[in-house]
Amino acid sequence: MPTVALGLLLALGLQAGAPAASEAGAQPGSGAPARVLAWLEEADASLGGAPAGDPAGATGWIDTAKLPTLITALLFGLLMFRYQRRAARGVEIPIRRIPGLDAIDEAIGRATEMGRPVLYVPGIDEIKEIQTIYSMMILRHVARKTAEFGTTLIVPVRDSIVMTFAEEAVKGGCMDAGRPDAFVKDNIRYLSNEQFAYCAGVAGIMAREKPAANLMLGMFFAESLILAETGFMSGAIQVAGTAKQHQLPFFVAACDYTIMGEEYFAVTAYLTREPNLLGTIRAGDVLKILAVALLVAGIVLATVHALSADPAAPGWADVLRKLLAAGGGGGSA
Amino acid sequence: MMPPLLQVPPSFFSLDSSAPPDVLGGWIACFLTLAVFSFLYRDNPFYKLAEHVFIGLGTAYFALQYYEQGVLQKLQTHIVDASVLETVKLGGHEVPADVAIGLRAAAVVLSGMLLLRLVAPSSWAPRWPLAIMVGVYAALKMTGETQSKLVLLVGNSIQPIVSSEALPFGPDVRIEQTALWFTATKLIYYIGLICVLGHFVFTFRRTRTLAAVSRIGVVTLMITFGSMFGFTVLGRIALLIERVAMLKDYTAPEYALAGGTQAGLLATVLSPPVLLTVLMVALLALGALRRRERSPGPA
Amino acid sequence: MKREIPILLTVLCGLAVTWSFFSPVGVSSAMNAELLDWAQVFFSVAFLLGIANLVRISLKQVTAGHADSPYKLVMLAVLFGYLLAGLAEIHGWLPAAFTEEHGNKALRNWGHAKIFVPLQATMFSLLAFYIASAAFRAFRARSLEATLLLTAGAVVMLGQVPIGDELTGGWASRALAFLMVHVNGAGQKAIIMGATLGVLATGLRIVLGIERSYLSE
Amino acid sequence: MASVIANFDRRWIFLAVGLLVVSLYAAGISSELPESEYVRDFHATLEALPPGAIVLLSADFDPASAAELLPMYQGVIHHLFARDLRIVNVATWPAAPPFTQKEFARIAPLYGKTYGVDWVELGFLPGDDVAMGSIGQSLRSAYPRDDRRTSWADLPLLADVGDNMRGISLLITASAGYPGILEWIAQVGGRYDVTLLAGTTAVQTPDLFAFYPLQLKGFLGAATGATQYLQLAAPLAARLPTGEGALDEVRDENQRRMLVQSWAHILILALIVVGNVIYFRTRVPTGAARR
Repeated sequence: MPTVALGLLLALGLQAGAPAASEAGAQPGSGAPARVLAWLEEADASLGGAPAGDPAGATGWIDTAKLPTLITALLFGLLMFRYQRRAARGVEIPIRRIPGLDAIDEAIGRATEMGRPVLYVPGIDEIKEIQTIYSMMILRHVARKTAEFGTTLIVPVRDSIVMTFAEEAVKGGCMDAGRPDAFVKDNIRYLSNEQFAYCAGVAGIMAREKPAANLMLGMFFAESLILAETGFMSGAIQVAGTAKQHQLPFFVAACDYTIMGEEYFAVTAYLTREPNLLGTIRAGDVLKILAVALLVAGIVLATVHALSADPAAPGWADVLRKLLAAGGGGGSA
Repeated sequence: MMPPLLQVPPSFFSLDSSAPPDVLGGWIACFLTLAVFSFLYRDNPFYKLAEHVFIGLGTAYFALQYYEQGVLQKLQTHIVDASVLETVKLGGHEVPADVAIGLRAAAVVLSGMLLLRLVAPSSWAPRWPLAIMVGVYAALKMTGETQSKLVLLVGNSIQPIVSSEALPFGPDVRIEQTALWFTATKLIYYIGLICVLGHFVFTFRRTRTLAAVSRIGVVTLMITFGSMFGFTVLGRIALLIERVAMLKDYTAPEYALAGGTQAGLLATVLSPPVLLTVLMVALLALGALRRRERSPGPA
Repeated sequence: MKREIPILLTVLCGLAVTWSFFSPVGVSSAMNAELLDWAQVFFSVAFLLGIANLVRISLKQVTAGHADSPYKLVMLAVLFGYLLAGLAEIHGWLPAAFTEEHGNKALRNWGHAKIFVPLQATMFSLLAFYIASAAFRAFRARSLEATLLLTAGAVVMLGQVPIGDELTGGWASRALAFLMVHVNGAGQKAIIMGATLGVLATGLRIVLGIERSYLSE
Repeated sequence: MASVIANFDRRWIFLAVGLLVVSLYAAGISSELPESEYVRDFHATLEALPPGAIVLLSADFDPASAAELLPMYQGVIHHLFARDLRIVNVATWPAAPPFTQKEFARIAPLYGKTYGVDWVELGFLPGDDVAMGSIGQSLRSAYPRDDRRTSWADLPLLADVGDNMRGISLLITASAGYPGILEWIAQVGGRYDVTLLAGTTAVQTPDLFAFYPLQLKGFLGAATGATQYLQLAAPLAARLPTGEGALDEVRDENQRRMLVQSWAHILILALIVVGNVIYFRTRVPTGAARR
């Protein structure tokens, strides 16, 4: 965990300007935190940092209020590229198996038992949306499974470019399963470009071909509700997944299993072992733990200080807040 | 929304947006609204017509806005304005006018390269402007969001979990104002925040603590999604109520087929929403009957 | 040549905008303003290209005798009619007396108010019906998670409207206030921080020229 | 699957929702709402501004969200003009300008406000986040001309607006989604010295609690937030020639809708409960039910 210690040191060691010095800490008290705060503010002024209350007033070559953002970006970049290189060299980055993946395999298994098709909806956004690209990777995994079990796989799409990517993914999946003949081109169907007409098309497939498993993975908008409801009514086992939180409530309420938020990226990383993605997720985890460490330290310091004899004087929590360029001291979190 | 008082009777057709909505526009708006609602019964010609008018007009409207404000304003207006000046202030920095014009002329050339995609889809030229756009977007989002939606969020969350202003328990003190409530809710807040962050950690071995953290994180997430679910229901209902309010506005006698100003049953029946609903229901019922004759299965 | 120059352009422009964020003085702010303007122009032109694509597909469908051809013709007629009216207003092809009396936005605003507003507003209001039918047919308290979700949803639905307090003696809105600030607030903050790490990762890979997927369109 | 639910035609539910909304709306009973803390903060922030201060009002919505956001937008214009504040009006959603032009044309004369001095309409700016970054860094380069193609020289109000949001003390956005308040917080909130307020649709309201109150001073959440704010703002609005307050009609209309909102929520809750009761009572008892 040397990187975490390094990160902590970096964030605490380097000084940073603050757009608005916390009112509580303004007057120089006697304690050590007050001296540190005074030294930080004086260093700010010498570097031409933005004076308090005027975030856009920086005159120096670097806007000191933005140093924490620079440190965070550099730290994250270093970690990401380091882990990407290690992953590319084959060093095992342990990524926990998301239960959602088991739900997908279970759904495909049930569909095979009942001899009915699997329906895969890759979201309704274009290919430039990152979730649609990752949905293609998950589709390849699903296509491999359905090819192995000899189950029909239907992929309705809303965008002609996504259709070509979906065909590639399913063809690749069939190849992975060693059954190139399992690929059926007209099971990848372009229904309509209009949101609700697309849902009507998917509902038609559910009614006519009665898929036993509905997999809905990708970027969804207001129509997620209609797809989840129609799928539930057709009696299919449903697994949904999207990174955008606004559609998750409806998927959780109407589907058997939901892959939520960042789990969506973890599922893709688990399936594809793609170094870039593994490196990003690992670096993200480290930064989250660093953020939690900073939070806990700050809260403990702030609480101890608030209970101390002289809560008005600046405490170490105010130093930490200044280092993170946070706003005024008052107000709830 | 109908202006509060219909002092001036609505004219048959008027382009003045501050005048009361015109009669022709009223009939069109009511027909299109009811045509979209007819999709609830089943996909039918009225909905198909409304859908295609929507795609056609919406596409044209957006194209005009992006053309006028994104292309004309940014290229022609900028260059014409700069040509009469000595220096131009670019982002608060004085730049000689001809440099500004030269830079923007480069943007005109790059836009031309982007337009090449229409005639030669696989040519390399459109990639240059797209590459610039992607670079600017990625950098702007990365910097702004890292500061305001990561660093500042952590910084602003560093607060004490005890409050000096909170009141001790008392007869007329609401529970929300007591010190115990302040500390309890802050603990719930920070534990929830840390546990959801912990739930989304994937590359560390799954110890018992991480599993417990994840469990609390999921509970917090479910209540968060529940509140989003409740608010989404609230929002969708509000949209529907506004549509009903709009249709009710057009039941005013001035919009009835027979015109005139005296209210009454005849005026309401001949008003756009009622009359159009009756006509559409009749036509759709006719369609259903004809379908039943052709194929006696369910409608 | 086909790939190296675009990536170089992405890196240069990305670093210029990043540099002006951290050091917003002097020439960096002018460069940033110019690049933001360029991005707005290319964003608009790319949007117009998307529309040309739609028109091409629709024309192909009409000529191929697609089932919905009459509707596609209506769409194209409305599209080109409105486009023509708008261009006439923008470039002043209309008689001076007309523009004098109505200004140069009257035709577009009429189409917006009488056709676009009712269509888009009603299209989205359909969701109120779908939520009601999904509520009855699909929203099941099948697990602890789904039960928690539906309960919190019920608290919000009751707490936001006057009848909630009447039914629960004022507890609904107090429970709502607690849920929104102390549980939802924490959940949203964590979700947003996680999502921002994703934006930072993608941004770094694009600005440092490692991400190539957007070039393969 | 429960046979009761399987062959139950959902169009009966559609009919129930439609009838409930139409009949209750026709009844026209209105109900008052208690003001939430974040609505009072929104109102107080506006009240605290000195007369003559400049407010950047951004319309980031479209017809689909106008039902919730237009009443707020009207209330804010009345409130700003009533307190003699000056407004710079922009939009990052293309479908917003026709709404804003109409509201300003209707409301400004009530307060005797003149275009170019008391308010300026700069219109739609494409580019989503980039548009907001451009407005934040320099309104002058973002908008060479206003929406009526007059140049800056003929707009006295804009003489007091510099770069980096100088001269602008408050930014209010009527935000329907992306781009909206979250992008204003990222592109302007953290970089410049300006207070942020927002009116949002119901779908986006829960997100704001992550930023309230430090990065977002106050907000109006959903149609209910709009109603609460209109209750606070209506008394301040100008009097119409008929003696009635200019905002009273909009406030009464929103209050009339609260009753319909209430009973629609009760209907949906009932549907969830009944649906679950039927589901659990008729589920196949052999434990074959899915997880």
